[in-house]
Amino acid sequence: MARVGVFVCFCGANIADFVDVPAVTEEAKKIKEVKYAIEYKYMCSDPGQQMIRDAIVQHRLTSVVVAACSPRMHEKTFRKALSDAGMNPYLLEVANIREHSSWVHQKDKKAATEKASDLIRMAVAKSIANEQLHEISVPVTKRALVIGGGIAGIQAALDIADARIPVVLVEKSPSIGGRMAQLDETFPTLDCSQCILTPKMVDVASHPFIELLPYSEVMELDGYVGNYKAKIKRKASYVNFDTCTGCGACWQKCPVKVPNEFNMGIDKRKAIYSPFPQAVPNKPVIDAEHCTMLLKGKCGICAKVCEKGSIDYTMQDEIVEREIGAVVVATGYDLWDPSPYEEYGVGRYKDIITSLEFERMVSANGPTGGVPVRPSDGKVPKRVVFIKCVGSRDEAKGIEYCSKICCMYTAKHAILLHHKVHDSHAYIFYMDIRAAGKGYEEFVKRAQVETGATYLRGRVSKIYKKGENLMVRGEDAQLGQVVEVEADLVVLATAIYPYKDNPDLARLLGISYDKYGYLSEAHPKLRPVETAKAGIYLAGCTQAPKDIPDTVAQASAAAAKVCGLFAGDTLKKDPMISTVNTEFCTGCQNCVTVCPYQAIVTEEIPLGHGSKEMRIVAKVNEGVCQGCGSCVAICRSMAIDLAGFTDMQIINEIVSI
Amino acid sequence: MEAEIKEKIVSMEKPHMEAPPDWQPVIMGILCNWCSYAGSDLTGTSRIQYPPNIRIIRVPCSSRVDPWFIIKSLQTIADGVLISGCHPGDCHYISGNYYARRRFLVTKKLLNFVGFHENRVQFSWVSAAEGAKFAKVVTKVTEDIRKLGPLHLYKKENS
Amino acid sequence: MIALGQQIENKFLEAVNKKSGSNILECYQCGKCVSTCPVSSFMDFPPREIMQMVKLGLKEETYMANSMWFCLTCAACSSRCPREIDIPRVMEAIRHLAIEENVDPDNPKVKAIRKFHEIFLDMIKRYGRNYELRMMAEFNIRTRNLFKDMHLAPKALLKGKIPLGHEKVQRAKAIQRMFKMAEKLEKIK
Amino acid sequence: MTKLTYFPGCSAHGTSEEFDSTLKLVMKTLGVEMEELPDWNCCGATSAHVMTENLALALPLRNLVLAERLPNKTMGIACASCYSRMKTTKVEMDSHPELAKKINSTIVEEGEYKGVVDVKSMLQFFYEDIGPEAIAEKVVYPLKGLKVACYYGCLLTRPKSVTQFDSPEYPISMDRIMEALGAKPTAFDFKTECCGASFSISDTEIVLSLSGTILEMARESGAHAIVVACPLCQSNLDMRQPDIDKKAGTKYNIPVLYITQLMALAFGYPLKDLKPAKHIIPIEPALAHIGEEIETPEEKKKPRKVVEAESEVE
Amino acid sequence: MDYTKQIQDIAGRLFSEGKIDIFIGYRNTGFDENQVPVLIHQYKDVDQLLFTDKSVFNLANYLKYEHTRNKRVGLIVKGCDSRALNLMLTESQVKRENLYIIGIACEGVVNETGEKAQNCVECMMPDAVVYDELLGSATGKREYQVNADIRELDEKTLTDRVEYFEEIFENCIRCNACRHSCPLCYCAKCCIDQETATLFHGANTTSSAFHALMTWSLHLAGRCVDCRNCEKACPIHLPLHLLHKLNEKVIYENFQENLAGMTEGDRGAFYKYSLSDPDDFIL
Repeated sequence: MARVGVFVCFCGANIADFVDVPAVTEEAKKIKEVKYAIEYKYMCSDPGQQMIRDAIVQHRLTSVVVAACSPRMHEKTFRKALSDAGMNPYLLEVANIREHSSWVHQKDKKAATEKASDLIRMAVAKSIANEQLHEISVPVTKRALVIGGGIAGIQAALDIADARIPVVLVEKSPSIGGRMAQLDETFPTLDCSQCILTPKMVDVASHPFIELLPYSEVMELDGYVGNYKAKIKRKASYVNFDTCTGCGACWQKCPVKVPNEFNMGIDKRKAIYSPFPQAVPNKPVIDAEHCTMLLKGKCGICAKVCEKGSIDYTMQDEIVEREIGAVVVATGYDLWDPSPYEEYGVGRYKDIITSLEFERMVSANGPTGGVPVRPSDGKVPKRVVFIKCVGSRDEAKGIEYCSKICCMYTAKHAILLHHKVHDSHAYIFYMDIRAAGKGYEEFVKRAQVETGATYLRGRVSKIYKKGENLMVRGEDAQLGQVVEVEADLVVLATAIYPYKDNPDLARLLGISYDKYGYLSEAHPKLRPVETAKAGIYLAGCTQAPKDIPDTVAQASAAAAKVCGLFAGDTLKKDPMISTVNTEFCTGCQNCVTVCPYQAIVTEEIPLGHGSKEMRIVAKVNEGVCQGCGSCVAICRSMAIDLAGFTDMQIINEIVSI
Repeated sequence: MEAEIKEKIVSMEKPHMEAPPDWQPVIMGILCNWCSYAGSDLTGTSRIQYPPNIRIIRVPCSSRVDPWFIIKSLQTIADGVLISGCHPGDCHYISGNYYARRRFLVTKKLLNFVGFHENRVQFSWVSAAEGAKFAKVVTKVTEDIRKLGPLHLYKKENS
Repeated sequence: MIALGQQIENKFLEAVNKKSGSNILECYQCGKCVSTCPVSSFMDFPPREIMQMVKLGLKEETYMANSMWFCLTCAACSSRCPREIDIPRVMEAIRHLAIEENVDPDNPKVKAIRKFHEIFLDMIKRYGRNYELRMMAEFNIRTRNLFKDMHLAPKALLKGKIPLGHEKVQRAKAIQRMFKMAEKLEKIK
Repeated sequence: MTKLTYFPGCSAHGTSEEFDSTLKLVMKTLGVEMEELPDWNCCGATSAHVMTENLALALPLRNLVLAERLPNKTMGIACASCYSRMKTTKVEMDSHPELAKKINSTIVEEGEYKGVVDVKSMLQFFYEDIGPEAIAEKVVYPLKGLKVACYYGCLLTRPKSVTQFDSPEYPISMDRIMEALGAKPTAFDFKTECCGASFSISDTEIVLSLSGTILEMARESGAHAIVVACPLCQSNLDMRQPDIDKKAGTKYNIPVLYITQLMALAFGYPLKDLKPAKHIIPIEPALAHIGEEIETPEEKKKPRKVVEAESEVE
Repeated sequence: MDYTKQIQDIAGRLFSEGKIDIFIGYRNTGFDENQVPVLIHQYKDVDQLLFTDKSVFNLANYLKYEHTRNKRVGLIVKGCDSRALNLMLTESQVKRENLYIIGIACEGVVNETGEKAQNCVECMMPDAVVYDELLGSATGKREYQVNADIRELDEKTLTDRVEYFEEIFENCIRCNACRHSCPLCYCAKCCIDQETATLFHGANTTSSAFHALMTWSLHLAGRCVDCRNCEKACPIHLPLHLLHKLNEKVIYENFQENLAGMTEGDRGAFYKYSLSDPDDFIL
């Protein structure tokens, strides 16, 4: 016979003002199984918990119902009180009479009291069917996978590795470095991007705890927190990295020219190439889409000039498997394609370029040697118009959000333009100047005052060609006049857009993403680096637009999360998971189909007691099951049940009132 | 016009059954833990008021809801059932609410076919942030069911 | 100086929003419409400023502006507006509200434009179709500017640009009934 | 044989008779049978929607209802203004049945609007229903050597939500048709800027300024002539050109031709069928360029920026 | 439609070649025109077999019982029966290699009054979809038809429907013949016999009948093949197909799913989802 104890909380005045707590307690006492019921001012306080502990012992309770605030609030607290009294903590049920009664029915005390009584009745009924459950512990593989080798991935990998945890860093392109490697100088201090980034890149390559897998992609991720198994495709590079010295003879002699992605297509690279001089690893790869040897079997020059014989045209993609415990996703961003801006003549005029193209031009190692030039005729531009919010904050043609970094990098571009071309002038069309950050406003001031950049508040409405130059028309809203600038070059501060393969990656990892393709954090404020899937973390622009300081901060935060996850030898897991009653299981495997975590497998058991014939039944992997109950609801023979939310418990609740 | 509609609604199911004067509908609410239950908690913390007729059961996910919880509720005390889960795409368990959505539609249509007014069983997506929406949904469902009157169909005899 | 703060309820904004089907509160004053608008330099207040005035509820000031009368309905602004506000319809809404409330700003250009439209509609009402020569002549007579564009007339006539006859709709009665009914509908709201 | 309901509009029967007549020639060649909408009325542009809400919809609606009496599925409209009003009305009626009912009540005796007839501008009809390829097939006298600035005006492509046709900023349909005729469309940035036609009588100052810019940019693009598909645009740019010249001290001398005039010419109709006498700016000098070799365009030079993904081998 | 000769030949061949242990077919009742299923264990009994338009029962049902488990079985399936068999294969209830399936391109069977049965008139897939040998010529998939009774009931008012169904649930005697006759009700212990379900109902009451039939029909939603074995088994002739056909209609119209068992590996509508499923009924 069940012996239930009911503990009703006043929650100060929170409950007591709107629910007649003593009446509720009296009502609870009338329930047959309730052997003890009492109210107290603050059940969650130490004396309150002590009351529960004492009553458990004194009245030999078999389950406990606390009628107080939401179980999402204090369930853990009371469970602890139960186990302190030597009782299984899962014999607790919480009746939520605050959020679900006293706070929402403040005008009707009678109804609120009745409802509170009913909620307690339901909790009591449920608790009668509660079973003793025990926390599950799962082993952890202490190795992290970092996807993406930009500054976010580099920082996360270094931080995790510095905690002496092995890291597998997977980068899609031949070299790590990412977008930051493409930048010239960085705001707000104007330190050279290469100077601060390359030492970190070298650290990654030489770190004993980092396994760098360049030119690779994650193909599959199986398992669950602490016990993932990743399949990683190492794309064929056709170059033996072990013997290659990176001397460069091959790419100097290669006859095939391809637009250079690293320089935004401004110049060309060869079909065998290393993306940029400071690349890590500084080994070339052959671009199979363009190499004539691989396409048509003609050429073979690189193999001839390679003294080490490192070129291997027969190399194949290779799948490697790594067991890992946690993942940091840092895939970064793409630039939004501005072609919907037809009124700007994007695509029709060569002298309209994107900010990243400008960045490559003013970069010392860029295709134009650090001097901006007009793509149409190669002349050095004098009057340069920068247009901000191209794509950003534009529901009609682009995206709704603010890309966050354009205000700052456009100010930087104005300064850099002034540095590179002294007799030039920058015109900046802006809507707002968003310079919130340490040293940011000062930096914008520097652009305005030191370089004399002309800031014009208004969106540009039209660009048209007049002779050699482009006429840029917009309103100067401060002046209240339409202005027109004759420009040699127009630079569009195009919006940041998530890396295009993010949705595919998200599906592969089993995490969610928003309508643009940014990967979703578990909570926008309190869990900004976690995803909803345990053991998978986010860093950098894969989650939202960010500048370098924010990206690095988030990467370090993700690393700290990984280190925290790996702090113990095992992971503790809620025991509220599915279990199979093999007696009833028909082996139809519908549960296997619907399980979102592939937590259900099949096994063969004897057909009957001592029988030699076998039959198939379902089996739940304890470590993988997250306890959603999808399998329970679809199981027609009711062979699967969910601990903590069993059919019996829920039916008891339904029929108790 | 409105009175006409109201009359029509009330005259459905069992027109000869009248509600006792002090009758209050009972609504069984089954909420998923991660979105709707959290949302209903937020309704509380925001002190948004709604009718006290709902009795809430917590389940981990809307996909945990077996259609016969609905049938069982309607056969016992409940005059109506509200089931609420995460918005499509927001399911804490990735896809649970999509499976649930299919079952709900079929269950609703089947119940309606055998004689339950379609407002007896309602579903909603309420996120953890939609405290106000939860109150609105509960108010709507309560009012709908109040209009329909007490449920007399296939009730458990010994209740 | 314009004193603000009296209007907690911005009825004017509501009216314009309702009539235009756009939400003017979405305007974030980027000014793209102003530099797009071919006639913004002829307006007292370019579209962006009109938006702000409606937002502030400055009804009288808005009615006194000539902007909505100058709007060509060319829809260039709305096709570029990043917030997808249908600016020509906003202008139309303000114009109709001004007509409904019998506001007649003392602005010769606006008066001329209004006169033109009135003559035009009058002509359709009578004949069902329009006829440029009569239109031009009537406009000049009614605005007491008899010789405006007269230099064009002989040339145009000579070139056969403007025919001399005026076509009419056969069931002119239907058109007149339509005018009467439409006027009635206008009053019903 | 394709059949088409034809809505000429007041202008086609007035100032732009040459549009009307060449349109008929072109349609004959293309094998399209045009049936003029019986007893059509003025669509109300540009005054009705300025002054009233309901009339602005009622006037076009009568035409739409009348068009539904004919068996043809499409109504082609010559004038851009008329097209805009009719299409706007159609879109409004189709998306707001309540409103449709209300407006319909003003013309009950004409019948009930069902929304079965599609409304297209003549340009749209040429581009979508006939197609540049089919037009090119009919060309017997290619307009090689003629450089034209294609001017669409505001209302043929805008607002996009109403027209659902081509780009509101840089449309290409007319350019494609010109190419099909053998002419060379120039890179003309003011394709869709407004010419100010609705103020052609009430505020000429605005018209002179707006049309002046368009002429300037057309000349800048190197065009011999401007091509239009709207009578109001044509009359503004052509008839007002001497005034513009006088005011700004320029001498543009750019003839403004209808798309149908050039089509008729290319289809082999004699010059007199184009009614050249109706033009204030003579068209003959521009047409004299036909047959000239066009100098190698500058675009052929290798661009610095490589956009094509193709690789090249040294 | 008479394949008696062919079936006797095939069954005889299978037995003589030692390919099967049991053959499931039809034979005459012996006392009237009707037929009953028969399980044949040896060659000499094959001349009992026959197949005509009175061969109404779904023989796949006999694969769920102990005496055919892990035996090599030959059986006859019509279009609907084959779809049930397909589902049993998908749900791992039978092994394909143990079966020799004689598929029929069915022309429809008759009801008690000798007319073509309703489910055959409305049948969407008369040809067997899984077979080793097909008798008759396949006519292919047909248009989906909403069940005539459903259409009729849909037009009734709610009050009328309540009355109609109350009678049905009242008359049900909870004999469970429907369940036993259904090839897809193969659970070792049916959920409605389990403690959680039986706890609160009497054994034979309207409410328990309601609960049992509703649960049953929902467990068959997206799986029922409309063979109407249940209806033929029902001692009081309840129109049980109504519940199943309603579910089928809702699923077909809202989820654009194939009918149950049409394709191998398709588990039915409840075991998958689409992002574009109807969402407008949800607040």
